[in-house]
Amino acid sequence: MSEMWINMGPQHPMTHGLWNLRVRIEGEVILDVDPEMGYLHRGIEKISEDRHYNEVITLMDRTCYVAGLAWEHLYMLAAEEALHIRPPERAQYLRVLCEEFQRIASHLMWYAAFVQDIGLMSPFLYGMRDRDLILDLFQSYTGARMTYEYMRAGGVRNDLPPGFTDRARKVLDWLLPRFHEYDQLCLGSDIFHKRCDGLGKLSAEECIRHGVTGPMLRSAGRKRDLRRDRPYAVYDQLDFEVAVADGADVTGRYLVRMEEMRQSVRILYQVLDWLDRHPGPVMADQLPRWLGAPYAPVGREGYLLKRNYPKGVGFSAIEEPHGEALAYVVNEGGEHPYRVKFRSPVFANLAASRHYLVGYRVADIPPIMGSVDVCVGEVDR
Amino acid sequence: MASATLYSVSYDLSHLLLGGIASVFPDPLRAWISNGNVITGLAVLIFAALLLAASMLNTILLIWWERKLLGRFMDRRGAMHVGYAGLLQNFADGFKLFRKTTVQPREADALGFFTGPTAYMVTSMILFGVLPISSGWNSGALPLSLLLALAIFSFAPLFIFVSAWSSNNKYSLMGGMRSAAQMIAYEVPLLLAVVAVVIVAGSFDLTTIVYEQQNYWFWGPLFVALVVFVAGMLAEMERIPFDLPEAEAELVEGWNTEYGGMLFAFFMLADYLRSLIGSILVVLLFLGGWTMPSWVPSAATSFPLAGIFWFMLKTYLVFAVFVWIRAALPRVRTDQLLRVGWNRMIPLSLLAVFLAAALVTVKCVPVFGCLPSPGI
Amino acid sequence: MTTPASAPRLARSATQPESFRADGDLLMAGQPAVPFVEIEALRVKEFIPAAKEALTDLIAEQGQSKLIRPVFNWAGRNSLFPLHWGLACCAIEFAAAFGARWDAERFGVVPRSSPRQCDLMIVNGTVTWKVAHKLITLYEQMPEPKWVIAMGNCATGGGPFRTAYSVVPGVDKLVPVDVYIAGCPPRPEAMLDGILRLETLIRERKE
Amino acid sequence: MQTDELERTLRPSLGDRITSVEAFPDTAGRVRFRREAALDVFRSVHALGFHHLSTVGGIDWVDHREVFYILWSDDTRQYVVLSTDVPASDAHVESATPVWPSANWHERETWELVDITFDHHPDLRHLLTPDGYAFHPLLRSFKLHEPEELEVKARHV
Repeated sequence: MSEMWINMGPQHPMTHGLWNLRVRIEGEVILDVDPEMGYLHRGIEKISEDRHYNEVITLMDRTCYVAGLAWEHLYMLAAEEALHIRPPERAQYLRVLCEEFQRIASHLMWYAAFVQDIGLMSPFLYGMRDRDLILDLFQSYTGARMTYEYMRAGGVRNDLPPGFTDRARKVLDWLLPRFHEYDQLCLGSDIFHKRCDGLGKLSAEECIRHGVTGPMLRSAGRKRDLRRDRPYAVYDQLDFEVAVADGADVTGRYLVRMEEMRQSVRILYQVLDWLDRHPGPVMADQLPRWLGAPYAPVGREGYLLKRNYPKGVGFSAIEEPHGEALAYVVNEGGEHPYRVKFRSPVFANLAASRHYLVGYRVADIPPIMGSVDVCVGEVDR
Repeated sequence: MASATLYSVSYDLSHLLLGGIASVFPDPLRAWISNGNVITGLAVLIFAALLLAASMLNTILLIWWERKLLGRFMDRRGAMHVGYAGLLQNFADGFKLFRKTTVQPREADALGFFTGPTAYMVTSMILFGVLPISSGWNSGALPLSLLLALAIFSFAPLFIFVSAWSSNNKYSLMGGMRSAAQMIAYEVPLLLAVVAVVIVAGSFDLTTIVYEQQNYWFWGPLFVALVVFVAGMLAEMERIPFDLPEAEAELVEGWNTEYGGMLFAFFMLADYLRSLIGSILVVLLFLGGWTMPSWVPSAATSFPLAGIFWFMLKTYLVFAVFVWIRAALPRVRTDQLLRVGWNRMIPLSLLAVFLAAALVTVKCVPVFGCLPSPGI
Repeated sequence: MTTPASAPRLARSATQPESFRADGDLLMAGQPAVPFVEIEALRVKEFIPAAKEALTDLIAEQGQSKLIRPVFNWAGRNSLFPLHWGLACCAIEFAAAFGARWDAERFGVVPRSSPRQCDLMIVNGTVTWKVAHKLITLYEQMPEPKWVIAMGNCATGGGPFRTAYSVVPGVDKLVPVDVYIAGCPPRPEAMLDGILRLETLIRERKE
Repeated sequence: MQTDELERTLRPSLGDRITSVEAFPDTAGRVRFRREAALDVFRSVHALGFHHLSTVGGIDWVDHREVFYILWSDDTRQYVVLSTDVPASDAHVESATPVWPSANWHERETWELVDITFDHHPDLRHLLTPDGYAFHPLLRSFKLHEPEELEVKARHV
């Protein structure tokens, strides 16, 4: 067979989203790839310039729809810095609770999609089933399954409902043995190793050259985790390990994500204990009134008060489930943020796709791209 | 067999019909109509119609069986809404596909595009003509029925490739090529595994092979052959872990990407027909067909249509194993599949043949007992 | 029914029974030949489209009959295969509806990856102008009869992104929509409800 | 690494090619440089251990535009922000891809959204917007409309 270009996408079962992977192949060997993005470009950065600070949270949930709370956290850290607000400690613990639960949910979603890519059918259902348990927990205190709008400048919207921590512990107790089952289903199978070992190799140096972060970088043995390296919120008070693997391949990424879920469970037990012992406010007191958070409606006079508010720049970086996410918020004293810039980890991971896809076979594309965990919402924004 | 055979039923029916018709005609015509050959001919036709209906019904039931089983493996329920426990779901699917417009892509080759699926379907259906279902319940007691069955079975890659190539789609083409390569690679070990059975049974006739398993079923002494046969069958049926030609993750829907409507229904039906035939062959060759071991109480084997009952039960259980494999295993890659096929399966199947030859030489195995006849 | 120029002889001769003369003098000068003489062997290239068209027409004609039509309607509404694709957030809830808890397969809803095998397009997410023409292509690739469900606020009217420069404010600007599901994103049970409503719609319209 | 330390390290080699090194929250500091010296600055900062380019972005300040680069060092575990101003009439700057290949897509995005051209970029095509899209949405002059407004406008034209 001679060379040809094939389009994998925008409607293709491999993509898990709306993007197009153009592949040049000869026979079944990949010669070149060219991802084509932008099918889900909704202009979130532009709309943010047209919204009040707390209204941007709505967009954050939809930026990465499998890790909405993590993106809320990211934006809130930057916006609070730009607005010179500091949330109370309990709110920070609640945000860590959200982020870690979201990490498990996102990784379970990844697991469900990834195993389907290599043809394993039933674990898709198992992953979705266990993810639903976490979404139930989210629903019990934020009111929604996927788009939460839970965090606010200055804290979080509401405290946990009574009995939440016990329910959460029950879910965590259920989840831990499930991870073992997942491992048995995947790592216990010879075919899984045949499909995944040594695929999609990208060494640590290459990762850094091309801006690849998150589980892909950690699977190459580099221990970079912003929760550990540059602790934000209350991560410096929590005890956990950074999951790493060697091999820099698909199996390595699988191992890293599985280990991360276990570490998240470990973090969550600590956070739940802390939350049980330390009741307190979840919103900062002296909030500027024009923020309208959490309950007061934003009136016309509120914006007048805004005039003399100090300008500022906010910068935050968190370890999102997919990697290093970064927000840059410019507060120029107006009602709306002057400029909001987000850095999506998947954006950079996808940009490097040429370096981990070329030379493999067409049949290897689904496992490799599955191990990248593409979330198009945050790539296109 | 105490009960009536399918032959006698259809023969009686034919006799009745033709006798009724003949009685209104004057003598020379009546004599011609009530001639034995004409009655036999009509009996064969009735028989074929019955067989076709039975095979279609079983295939549709098999799809239901797979959907429900897969659902249970995946912690859900499968089709529930249409009919009792979703029994009518596949009929709904079939009628719907029948009504849908068949879209022929502009650049597609019309001849291949339409004949491919039809021929695939027809060759799969013909197979039912040679497979015995119970004693006396087969259309043709051919002395070489096993060989004929496998020969027809191996037509499929040709038609798949034709339909894939003529639909003028890159994914279809890749799926078709994979399918052809895979089926050819697994044809050889499959046939060698069958050779092992034939050596022990001493016949190519499926009915004889079943009756050779009176003392012990062949799955025990010919376990290696069974493993090779099941693996080869999985590849021939294109089921996980060998479902590369329609690997959903990379090749959209594989070689039937461009097919919709009735032609897609043909593919779907033919796939499951082949699955059914694969399960039936496993039962016939290794699990004693419709016979049961002697320790089974005679009440369980002597009620009317007992042979068919046990036969269908075994077939559906074998298919359940295939579904179980589908629920539990990932898909392999083309080159790995071919490498396993040529490097592992063929030596294994040669070993199976060797073991079979040894079994025939020794004649008696301590655990299993003796062969009923001296073999070849 | 419009017949192509190359293939109509079969059809035309069948509709002209008056040219058939059965009185014995078959081949007299000036007489039209009997119809089966007129039938020439069709080439395969001509035969397949003609046969296909004749069959399709037959099915369509039969589909109008009182006996068959309810059966087709029942089959059509009970086996809706949606297109397997994910646009945005709603795609995750779309996937969750096929998960263990909601199990959309109970209603015979099985996602297919190829648009040729689908009869239902669930637009599960924000439609941008960049993907608009691909969406229309996919819709056109689906064989008739087909339906569209706009799932979620974005597909219904642009949702929170309706002011954005790149977003189509509602997928009904591109393709005809049968059922709208509200929610951002709709819960899986809302999606199942939308599918059941579409079933009701098909039953009432008697398509 | 503190801001003054950063300045002390960079100033001798770069001289007045950097205009200022100022404090920036949660980072080692913000280095403002002249755009003519972009590649020199990139190389010097890269030599300091900032091997990971997180992102490139642009801000439209109406009278001029700002390009910022956010970098991370695994040694000091700190971010640093580089930024340079370009005039709106002549918005271009040297591409960072020779130093950090990961700048590729970020620069494509900045080019199409903020209208800042990157010289010697290997592959400056549209990334998020469709090919041939004539607007630069993240400029302040680009206003968002309610879709109905657009329809009304189209009807009256």
